[in-house]
Amino acid sequence: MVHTLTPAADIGVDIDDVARLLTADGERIADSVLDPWIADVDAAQLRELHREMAVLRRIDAEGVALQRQGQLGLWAPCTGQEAVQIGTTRGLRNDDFVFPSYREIGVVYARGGRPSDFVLSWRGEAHSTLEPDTLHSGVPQIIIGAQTLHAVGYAMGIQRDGTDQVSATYFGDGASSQGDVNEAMVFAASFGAPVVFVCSNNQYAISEPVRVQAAAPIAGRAPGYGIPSMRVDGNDILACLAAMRWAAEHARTGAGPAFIEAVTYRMGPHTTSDDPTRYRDPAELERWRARDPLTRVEAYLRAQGEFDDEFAASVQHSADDMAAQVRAAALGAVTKPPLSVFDDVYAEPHTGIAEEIVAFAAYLDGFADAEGEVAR
Amino acid sequence: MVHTLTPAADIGVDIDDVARLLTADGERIADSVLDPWIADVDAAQLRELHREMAVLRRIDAEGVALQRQGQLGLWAPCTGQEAVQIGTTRGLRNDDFVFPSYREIGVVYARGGRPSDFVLSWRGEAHSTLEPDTLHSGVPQIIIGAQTLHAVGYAMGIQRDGTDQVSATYFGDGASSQGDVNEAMVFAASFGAPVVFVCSNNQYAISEPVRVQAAAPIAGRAPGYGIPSMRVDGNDILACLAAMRWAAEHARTGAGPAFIEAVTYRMGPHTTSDDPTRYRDPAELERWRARDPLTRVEAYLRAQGEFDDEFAASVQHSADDMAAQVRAAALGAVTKPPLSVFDDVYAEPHTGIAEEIVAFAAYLDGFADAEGEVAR
Amino acid sequence: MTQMTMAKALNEGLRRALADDDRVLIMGEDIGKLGGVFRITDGLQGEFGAQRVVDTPLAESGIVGTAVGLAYRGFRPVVEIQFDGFVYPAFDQIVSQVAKLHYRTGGKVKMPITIRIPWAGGVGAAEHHSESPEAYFVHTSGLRVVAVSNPQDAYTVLRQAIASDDPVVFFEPKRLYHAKGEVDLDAPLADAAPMGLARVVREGSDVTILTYGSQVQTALDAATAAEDDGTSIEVIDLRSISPVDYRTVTASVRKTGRVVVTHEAAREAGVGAELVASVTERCFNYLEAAPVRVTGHNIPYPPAKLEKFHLPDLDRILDAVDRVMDRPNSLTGIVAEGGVR
Amino acid sequence: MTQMTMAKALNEGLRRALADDDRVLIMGEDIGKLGGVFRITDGLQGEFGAQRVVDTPLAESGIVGTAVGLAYRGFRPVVEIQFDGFVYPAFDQIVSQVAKLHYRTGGKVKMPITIRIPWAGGVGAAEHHSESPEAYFVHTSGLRVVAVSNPQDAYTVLRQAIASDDPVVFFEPKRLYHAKGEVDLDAPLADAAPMGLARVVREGSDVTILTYGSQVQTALDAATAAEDDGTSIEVIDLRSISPVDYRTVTASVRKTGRVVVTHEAAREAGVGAELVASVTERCFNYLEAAPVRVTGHNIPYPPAKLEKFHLPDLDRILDAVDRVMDRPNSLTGIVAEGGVR
Ligand SMILES: Cc1ncc(C[n+]2csc(CCOP(=O)(O)OP(=O)(O)O)c2C)c(N)n1
Ligand SMILES: Cc1ncc(C[n+]2csc(CCOP(=O)(O)OP(=O)(O)O)c2C)c(N)n1
Ligand SMILES: [Mg+2]
Ligand SMILES: [Mg+2]
Repeated sequence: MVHTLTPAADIGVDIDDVARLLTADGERIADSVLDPWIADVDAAQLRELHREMAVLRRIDAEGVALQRQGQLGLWAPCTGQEAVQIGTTRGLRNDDFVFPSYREIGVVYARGGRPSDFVLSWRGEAHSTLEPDTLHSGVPQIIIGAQTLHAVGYAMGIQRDGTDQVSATYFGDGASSQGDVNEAMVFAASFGAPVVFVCSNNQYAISEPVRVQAAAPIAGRAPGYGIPSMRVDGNDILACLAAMRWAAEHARTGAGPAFIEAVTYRMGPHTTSDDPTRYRDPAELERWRARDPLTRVEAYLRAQGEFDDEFAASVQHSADDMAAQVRAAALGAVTKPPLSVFDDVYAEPHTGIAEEIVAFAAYLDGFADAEGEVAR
Repeated sequence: MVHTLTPAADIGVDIDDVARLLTADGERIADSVLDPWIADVDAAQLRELHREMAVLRRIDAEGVALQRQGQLGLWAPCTGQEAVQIGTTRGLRNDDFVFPSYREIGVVYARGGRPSDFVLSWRGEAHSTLEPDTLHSGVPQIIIGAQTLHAVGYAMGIQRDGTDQVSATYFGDGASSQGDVNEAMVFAASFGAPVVFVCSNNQYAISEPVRVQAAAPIAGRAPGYGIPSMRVDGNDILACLAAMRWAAEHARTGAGPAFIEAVTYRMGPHTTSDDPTRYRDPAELERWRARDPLTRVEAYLRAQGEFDDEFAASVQHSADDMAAQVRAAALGAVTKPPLSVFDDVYAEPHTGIAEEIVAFAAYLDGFADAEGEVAR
Repeated sequence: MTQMTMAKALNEGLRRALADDDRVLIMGEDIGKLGGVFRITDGLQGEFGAQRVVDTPLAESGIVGTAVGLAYRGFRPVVEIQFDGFVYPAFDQIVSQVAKLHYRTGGKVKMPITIRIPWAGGVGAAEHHSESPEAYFVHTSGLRVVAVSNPQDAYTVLRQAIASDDPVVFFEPKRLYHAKGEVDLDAPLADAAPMGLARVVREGSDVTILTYGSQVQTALDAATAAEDDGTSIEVIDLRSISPVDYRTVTASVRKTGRVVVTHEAAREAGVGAELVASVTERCFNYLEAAPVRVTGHNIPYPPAKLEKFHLPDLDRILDAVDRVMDRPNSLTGIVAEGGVR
Repeated sequence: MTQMTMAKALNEGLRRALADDDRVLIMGEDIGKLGGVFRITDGLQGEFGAQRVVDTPLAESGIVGTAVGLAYRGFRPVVEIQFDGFVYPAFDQIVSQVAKLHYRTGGKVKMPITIRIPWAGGVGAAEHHSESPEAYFVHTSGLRVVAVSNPQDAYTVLRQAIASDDPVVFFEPKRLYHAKGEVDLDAPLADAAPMGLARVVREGSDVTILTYGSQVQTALDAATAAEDDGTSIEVIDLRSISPVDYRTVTASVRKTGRVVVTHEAAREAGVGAELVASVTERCFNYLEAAPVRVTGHNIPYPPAKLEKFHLPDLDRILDAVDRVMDRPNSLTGIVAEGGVR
């Protein structure tokens, strides 16, 4: 080791200093590190990845629309981040376990989430609806960074069970500042846990540009903890898929944790409550629009003669179908009865909750309607 | 930036992969990075540094003795860590502000701490006795890592005041795992705050060897945050002094934070309550005894003809004198009266505390002795 | 006097504090260009610069911990925690450092830090965005804890909190951010009621309701409704929930002999428990009935669509009034049967 | 039955839990080779291996956060927080994750995590080593909170906590680690009193003392001393402080009509506030006097040499007994004068 260590150059807006396989124009370029990991991906597979991204984008649009129409309380758009969400998830096995944040709708979708899983929590019907055991996913996390430790703990469990699964956790550039994320790297490195860290650096934490969080590339932190890392173009689904395959394989084979920084962009507002015009230059948005994760795949496939109108129509159909299901899930939601607020506070009988239920039920009984019917 | 980053080699016990100016045998070796920073240090200065280390070691021995005799509740020995504590503190200006941990007795001493400052808190007379404004020091911190954020905040204050001071914070290898320490690096880098991080890697956090905390050199973390760092022999006072001068100058001139990992060893138990034989190999202790920070300076000075019996006697005298003062401070301590427990809970009048004082005073009055005297 | 929202009053309070004392600075997530997710700091970075209105990295322990360091250096940091549910990562710095450093240093280091927290529910928010964590801070010696219920107090008490040499946790009911009221921006701070004083916001003779924050309005609405039954309710806005102004409280309770306490936070070991215990200790012989608490249930904050079944609303307060008045109420049959409240 | 210290009983409880269920694992700082700073985990790493008795990095949020992940995978982690004052860095993971995940997932993810905390003062320790943070957890819905007072409970309740599918914060009074008592290591867990049940540790007819942890012994000592004055005191060891066994509590209070609550933690919004409020709500018509709290002052824990003036000792409990018995007591003149408790 050289005893004097100096930081890598400031990244600031150096969004091109990344590993990449598909350029913004859809040109397939070589990368000796990444190439081997996607050697098997043929046009058919790439088309399906494109379809998933298109469906995800449509879910996102539908979420925004439903929120605007008052059907959802809030929505955290993921448009622009389809490649990292779909690409990395597809780099995992189904029995690997993911710990996403609120914005990883695409991760939940790619794991098999139901339409209701996308909307019921944002509608305020339930904190979470997804089935962790079926999807092999933790609940999307709102406490910034907290889920990274859960992923490490889960990976420690995998080690103890002796299986060859891995866990993967998703978090943002803003999250990289939280103590929990750094503790997660410490624990992961200390125990050599099979966990993959995926930092979706979408350039913003609400209004704060990434330079408030990081004076050097976020991917550069992991090696300091003993964790190999890669910085990839987060709008390039091939690069994202390859990076996850590399990272998952690293973890799966007992070599310990790995870290991916996916450089991407949040094309929409932070949430539907946010007004990005207060802090973002429209020109920046335009620059990123030119780096769209979907168009570059389409361009590449078209150039290969692998993307025709029939396929486009089929994608359109998938997206429309999903949108209809998402809408139906939102509109068809049935709010739970009042006493359900006491459900699942504890897993075992609890004298305190039992008393509260008795008391609140009696209280609700006082509101019987003309027919003596009581909603509780 | 290379997009695939790999960790530096495992340090494990690689305690020799450090920058060094004085070998364990007292040989002065060259280091092109460090040399310029101590070009002015002549034999006379080095003798004084030796004296301070010797006095510190004596304070430490006295602390242990006083604890054994029941005069102190606890003591956290620093023997073995004299070079990093004295050397780095002497690399600061007096008006720089330090934020030490509980083990940095030498930092408090070198800042001008009074004998009572070393013992009264361990005796349980007060949580802290030192004068932050005079010593330019925060209270020695027991919550692992918390003080690193205070140092960064203080440095942010320096920036706002436009002075050329710096702040410096001390913490251990164990502390490097705490989220706070990592958040401190994030904030420091983000704001370019003039703060120096000093990690005294004494190989243990109580019983846990450093490899539980770190799978790679701790100094290697800082660059990932955009902070330059240096890994030095923490038992070499010249290297420690030089490193701090480098780091402080870096911070002072507006270049932002800097990080020093000082590789050293805790020769004693974690505290007087600890039994290191349960987890430490005696042979390891012996290996480190051969790297003593004092003997190497003495050997070097003797070889130069700059350390004679007269000087040795004078050092002995300084140490004896300090030990006597420390002992006197402990034995002469006067425990505060009962009602003092309410002092300084708030800086301004507080109706709740006022009521409590009335009530507790009345209660204490019930214990009047035969002469009607009441202790409160 | 100007008519303005609580959000605007807070903004004016911060502006004034920044203008009056150059050791005051504001820190938090998104408080600069964006002006905060609730726009409480709107325009302040433009006016006072990025050195005094500081967008911080996304790390609450870091925000509070660096505020401690700034206080060490003589600054008076005002910290914004973006939402109530995000204060927990800073809990260690608040409890072990902010609350204790003045004590630990024998008074040599002051911690004049104000921690602003957009607070509590009723706005249909997502998970972790509707928490009522005030009891944690009330239980923490060394802190002062206040909660505001109207624009004038928002403006004045915020300035008092910032001017205080003690750390103050300052709760802002987000439900009331857009509620308007008269604010006198120019009244001298010295003339204002001290931060620790409670206020009788409605006089009454039968029942005393003790509350704070957004529940003050709910209590007032209940009092108005109860008037129709001929029940006269006194409503006290505690304003300071640590310390509590027991002079005002006990005077009222000795008059009415009946007490209802209401807050959104869970009941168990909440602020209401302290109020009931203290009132009972101080006024036992004046009490005609056991004080009753109307609070959130002892559950994690429920999903938005169900929050109305969690929040102590007007009807639940009236039911509690019936209980302290020994009238038929929802628990009439049940209390007789067994141990249930 | 074997005579052993509480430390040993806890060690045996952990050993038994590890042996009985291979999904149980223990994590914490220095719990492996060292056996913990209090030796509670002594020998366990040697016996069960480093995969099940895990020395973790020095980061409490990390410890609890990884325990959450392990629980996601079906493990039952037992976490050791080295000292009470070091639980705060883990507060967010405890409050927002451990306590809420079962609720947030609609019961799909269980959090059978036991958080062991060496607890409270009286041992002359340094700063931050004598905290009584139990009220924070009692106020947090979704957690269960227990405190043990003797070796047998230490052994049994710890095993019950680990076996519970709910998260349990488990307080161990460090002052009693070396106190000995009889422990039946072989009694079937199924036969033991449920974890939530309180125990009447001494019967009496004049005053009920409600307490838990190390204060149980202090209360018993006070009861013995009071006997000399002819005062008969019933002492209840709550064992579970959330939920509280109000059946046992109210039965006693209805008998005695007078209540003293004692704990080491600060009074304001402490567990005692909840107990006084609940007892008043449930037993108002049986109360002869206002319940009295005997607690630590509302101050940060003082320096070791002064802790005896902070801790609620036998004399302070007896003074409180005098208060609830309406006998002359330390506040006699003062209460009359003004609002002071
Ligand atoms: C502990 C915590 N602090 C603050 C917030 C409020 N908050 C929600 S999202 C967000 C920004 C997150 O940025 P980033 O990690 O980059 O993820 P992104 O939203 O860009 O996907 C903030 C500050 C929170 N949810 N949790
Ligand atoms: C937040 C917190 N957790 C745990 C402890 C208990 N503790 C005191 S010292 C220590 C080890 C510290 O190791 P290190 O940082 O290497 O410093 P050293 O003692 O070696 O100087 C631990 C775990 C603490 N004081 N604070
Ligand atoms: Mg982001
Ligand atoms: Mg160490």
